[in-house]
Amino acid sequence: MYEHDVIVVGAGGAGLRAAIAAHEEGADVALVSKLHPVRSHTGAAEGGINAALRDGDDWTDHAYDTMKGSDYLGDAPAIETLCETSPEEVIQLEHWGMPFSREDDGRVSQRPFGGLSFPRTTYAGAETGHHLLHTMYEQVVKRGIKVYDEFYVMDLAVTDEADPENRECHGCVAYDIKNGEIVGFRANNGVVLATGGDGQAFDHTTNAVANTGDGPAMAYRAGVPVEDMEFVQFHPTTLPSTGVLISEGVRGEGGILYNAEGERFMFEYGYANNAGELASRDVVSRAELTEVNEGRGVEDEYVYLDMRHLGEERVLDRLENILHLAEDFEGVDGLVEPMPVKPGQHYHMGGIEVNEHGETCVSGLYAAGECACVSVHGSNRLGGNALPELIVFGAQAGYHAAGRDLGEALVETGPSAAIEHEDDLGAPVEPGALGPTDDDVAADGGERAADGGQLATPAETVERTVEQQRQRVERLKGRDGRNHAEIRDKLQKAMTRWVNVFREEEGLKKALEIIRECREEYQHVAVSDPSDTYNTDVIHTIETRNLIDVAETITLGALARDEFRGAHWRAEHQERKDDEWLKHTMVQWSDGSPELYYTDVILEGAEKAYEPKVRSY
Amino acid sequence: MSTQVTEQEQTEDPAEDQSEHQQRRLAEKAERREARDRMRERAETDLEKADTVFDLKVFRYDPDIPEKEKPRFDTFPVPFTKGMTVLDALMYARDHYDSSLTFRHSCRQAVCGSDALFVNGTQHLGCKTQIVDLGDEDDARVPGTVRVEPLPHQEVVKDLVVDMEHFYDQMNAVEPFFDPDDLPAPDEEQRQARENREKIKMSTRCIWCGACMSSCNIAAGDNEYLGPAAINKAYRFAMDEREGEGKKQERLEIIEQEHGVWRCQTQFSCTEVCPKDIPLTEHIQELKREAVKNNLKFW
Amino acid sequence: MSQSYDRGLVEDFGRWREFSAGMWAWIFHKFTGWVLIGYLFTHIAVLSTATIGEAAYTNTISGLESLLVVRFLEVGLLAVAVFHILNGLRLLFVDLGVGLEAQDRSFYASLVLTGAIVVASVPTFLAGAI
Amino acid sequence: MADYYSSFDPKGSRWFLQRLTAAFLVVVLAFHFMLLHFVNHAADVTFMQTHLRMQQPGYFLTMVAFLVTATFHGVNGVYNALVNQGLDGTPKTVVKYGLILASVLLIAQGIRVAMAMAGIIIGPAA
Ligand SMILES: Cc1cc2nc3c(=O)[nH]c(=O)nc-3n(C[C@H](O)[C@H](O)[C@H](O)COP(=O)(O)OP(=O)(O)OC[C@H]3O[C@@H](n4cnc5c(N)ncnc54)[C@H](O)[C@@H]3O)c2cc1C
Ligand code: HEM
Ligand code: SF4
Ligand code: F3S
Ligand code: FES
Repeated sequence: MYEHDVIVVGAGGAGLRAAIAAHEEGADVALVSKLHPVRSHTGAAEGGINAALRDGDDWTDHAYDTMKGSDYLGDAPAIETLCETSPEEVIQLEHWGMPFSREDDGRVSQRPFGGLSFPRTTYAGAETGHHLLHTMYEQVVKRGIKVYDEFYVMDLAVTDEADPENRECHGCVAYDIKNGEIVGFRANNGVVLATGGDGQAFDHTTNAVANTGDGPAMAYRAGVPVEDMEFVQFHPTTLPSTGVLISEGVRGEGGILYNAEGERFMFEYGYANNAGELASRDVVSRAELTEVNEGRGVEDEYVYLDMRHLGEERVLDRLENILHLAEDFEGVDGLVEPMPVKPGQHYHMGGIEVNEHGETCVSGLYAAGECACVSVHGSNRLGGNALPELIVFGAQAGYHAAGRDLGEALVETGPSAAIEHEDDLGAPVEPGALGPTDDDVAADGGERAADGGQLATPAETVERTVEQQRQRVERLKGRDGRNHAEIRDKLQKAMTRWVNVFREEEGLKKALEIIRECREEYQHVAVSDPSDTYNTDVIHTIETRNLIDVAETITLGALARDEFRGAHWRAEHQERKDDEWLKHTMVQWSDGSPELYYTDVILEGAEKAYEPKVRSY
Repeated sequence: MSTQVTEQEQTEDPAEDQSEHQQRRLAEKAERREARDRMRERAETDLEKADTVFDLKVFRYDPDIPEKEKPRFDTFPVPFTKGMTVLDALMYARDHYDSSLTFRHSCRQAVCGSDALFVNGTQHLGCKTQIVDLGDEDDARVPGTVRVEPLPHQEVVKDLVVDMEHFYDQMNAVEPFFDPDDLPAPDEEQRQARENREKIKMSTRCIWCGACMSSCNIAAGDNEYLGPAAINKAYRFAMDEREGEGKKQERLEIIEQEHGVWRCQTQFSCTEVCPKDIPLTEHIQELKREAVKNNLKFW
Repeated sequence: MSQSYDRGLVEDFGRWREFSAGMWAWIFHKFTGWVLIGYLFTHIAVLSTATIGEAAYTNTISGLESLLVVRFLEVGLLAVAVFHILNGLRLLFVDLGVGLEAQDRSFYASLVLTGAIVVASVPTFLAGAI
Repeated sequence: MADYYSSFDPKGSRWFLQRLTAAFLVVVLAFHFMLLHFVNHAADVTFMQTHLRMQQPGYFLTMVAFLVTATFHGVNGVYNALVNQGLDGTPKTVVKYGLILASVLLIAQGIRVAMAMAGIIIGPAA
């Protein structure tokens, strides 16, 4: 067993920042990540980091924009922390050497971004995330912070009190990918989850193959509620075969969308008579899918994004990168043919419920980054707001876990914050764990031993979890059964079909049924590669289980919320219902039978109170 | 739940347990067979439907498994679809034929640097390499066979996975972090001229894929040679004017050590294979000149 | 290669190694360099006959030159020297950071030029020997 | 990685000299080839001609410089090539001094020959 003060799970932007913060605070910190840090998906971010740095701009304006963008589902204390701290975090990055793009006077450049009232998005070319990730990893190297790379965290070592708010997290258990050993990590002060996105719940996503929602799934099963899971952002222009993102810049420069009939459908069918192709992400995504669903899609799958008319010179000058992407990942030359595009999952607003210090309701367990939901994005994330979230809340979580006093948190966490419980969701099948089975339980992810928190020492808690996970892997490898890939495929297809941009009650129910089937099939899953060396079959199989849990919470939330807010669109409910729905959806595992409840949205900030208004740009 | 399970098990007498166990094993076996058949069927229908099929010839090796202890090649027929990359083909083979086929991958968009592979005899990122680009221009766009091997000159862990530790060590040897002589106040940015950022821009693009190192004959022969990626990393900082003269001096000393820049024989293969188009040789050469200039000062 | 670690059986197994222009240039340059330094030693040895005496020197030279093999060897030496010079110039430019984008083309150019010069000088070299 | 900070050749001076000598050699070697293969055919070379050329101090000095630079360039090249191939430790030291010795002998002998040619020292048989 390894022992450290603070264990950070995940080494993307959020994890690295948390580790550095904990280290600054004097803690002995270690990063545990299934990928080497520089392979994390933060590296894929292109656009930029929002920070109110300049005269004429103010962090309160940034906060206002963010709240408006969230469609009034963000929590004001969190949003204010984000916007107030972002400038100093950005300057910190600059001091760490991040190669930002520069103005003539040598200062960091900023550009305008959708939904912002001031050009406050700092950037480093079209590869901001890459530079952010590498810059922070460099600082980790400089500080000599211990990194356990290629260690797959399978479960958290959490005690077993009946009430999750009394539980304690003492560490985690990881699978050493190099040699198949299962090792315990004991954390004296805290565990920070920073496992990133979960786009792999969908079959078409801009997310990495490694973005499988392990963090939310593990925390969820440990009793931590997941918040606002129904809010998933879809990007309208991604390449069909890989999901690689084609930046909004193409439409910004005048790119045109056509359907299979060659019609400019944004106008032709009246999706957005004014803005046309430049309407907001959700509108364009929905328009594209409508075209495809009504039979006007190319190969029943995608539409065309055409930039040929912009002329070679202009394209080469401003959109060169796009030409490379289309060529490398789709085999299409954007100068001679239109590029195929379709909407793809892009970002998950929901996640592990935390307060503005990154704490969950389980003591010693923290979360930060895309896997968490501090609720700054509410129902819709503004471009350029995820990266500041990583550094701001990553740092908060790191400091707090290492013992810095950050004062009283204003956001409440845990089931005790519930204002109302959902009793009749009308789910067609019972969600959650399957009934008692034999030792397959171990293979399925293990259950908390019901000792009611009796275990004497934290070390024993970790040991016990190690043992459970060892059995789980043995069982998966020892038996014959199905390949997880099939189940994953089925799950992803169902999510994309029914829980995508368009959500109808019937479809969501259908999805829940399929998810249930996937759960059942998963009971018979097996790993066919017997090797102890670099066994990715084991890892992918476990990830699939996590995806099932995450997909279910997304669908449950989507079914519960019968309104149209931000990224969440419901066929039967076409308006935002502030009277009824100004609240967060929470799903809590409750030892296998998910419970849905709601908590208040906090619109009351330290600076000002935010009044919900119609969101129009 | 788990307590219930143990209760259940306790009530069963051993004989019954035995047969039940066996039954379950059999059921599992049948299921497995079924699953395998289904997988094969899926692949077969795909193959029938496809206009073009090519052979993916993949290097296999696993020190843990007796049958795979001896390196070999496996060939998987893969149905070609438009836009298919080498990584897509590998994933197809893994998900349809053999789930033990092992390779690193994550982002699928050439930013994570996980999947540098040896494809048809050159270093490529799997995700960034279109199958049609491997074809013979005049003949068929889709090649008959695509041969995929792990990066040469690195220890193979399993199948296409190589040990990257050595590469990471070399990267770490050049003090790969920003370390300025002095910093402005905490709320003030350092200034950097645009030209200076332009100068280091290409060098900051490295994604640590290791393709360059694997292609360099010198690095292959001299294990301690820092290698193009690490030298490029040193360049990135040495040329960054924000760091200051003192640190630059230190950096030049690092790259001048025994296994540093002077080892480079300008073979250019690193520059040719770099998926991020970093002019590595140029950067190495510039550092050599910089070092000579710097030393001439003291003559 | 005492320093390189033993990468075991996997390293040798079936992995193609494709040489690109720069690598060939490196190999050829090495080879020609070694030939040249070898020749330098031999050359001085031959010329050392001058310390014995005038006749010895003149006789050795013309004796050697009357052998056809020697003439051919000289052509070889020229080829080697010309390539080493041309590629050496290419390398010098590379060191100065000039023409890095054209490094493969300049290598091919060195080869072609070497060929041309050698062919053109064959008559001169073989003159009188046949 | 302990010896990363040990110094192969501080200042890369040998690298630099290799380039300098190369640049010099381009000129002299071309001159040498021209003179002895094209202007005067090697086959027709006699001691008399050589003697006449060598008597000119400019030519003599050029040839000596040619010898010295070529030796340095060639021997240094060979040494580098061996080091690049992983020559290390005692063998490296042995080779180094071996090569230095060979160079010194070569240059000494070369100069002796040149002087003989110039008629400064007359060989034993003369
Ligand atoms: C294409 C694209 C473009 C984007 N552009 C922008 C933009 O311009 N601006 C912006 O603000 N945001 C952008 N975003 C969003 C933003 O990049 C992400 O939300 C953010 O990078 C997530 O960072 P993270 O640190 O939370 O997670 P990641 O960077 O995804 O890191 C997750 C880490 O967790 C580890 N991990 C996961 N599971 C486990 C496990 N079980 N055990 C151990 N380790 C584990 C992984 O190894 C990895 O190190 C973009 C996103 C995408 C996909
Ligand atoms: C006439 C012009 C010459 C030029 C321009 C030239 C150029 C060069 C250069 C630039 C190198 C360095 C290669 C490197 O380190 O990467 C080199 C190496 C070498 N040169 Fe020359 N050279 C010339 C003549 C000679 C002569 C006359 C000899 C023989 C005496 C010679 C023998 C060598 C040797 C042995 C090497 C080392 C090869 C190796 O790397 O193994 N060169 N040459
Ligand atoms: S320099 Fe290029 S080839 Fe080398 S590791 Fe970096 S990205 Fe890969
Ligand atoms: S391939 Fe190697 S020799 Fe130099 S130019 Fe590149 S590092
Ligand atoms: S999968 Fe990330 S670089 Fe290819």
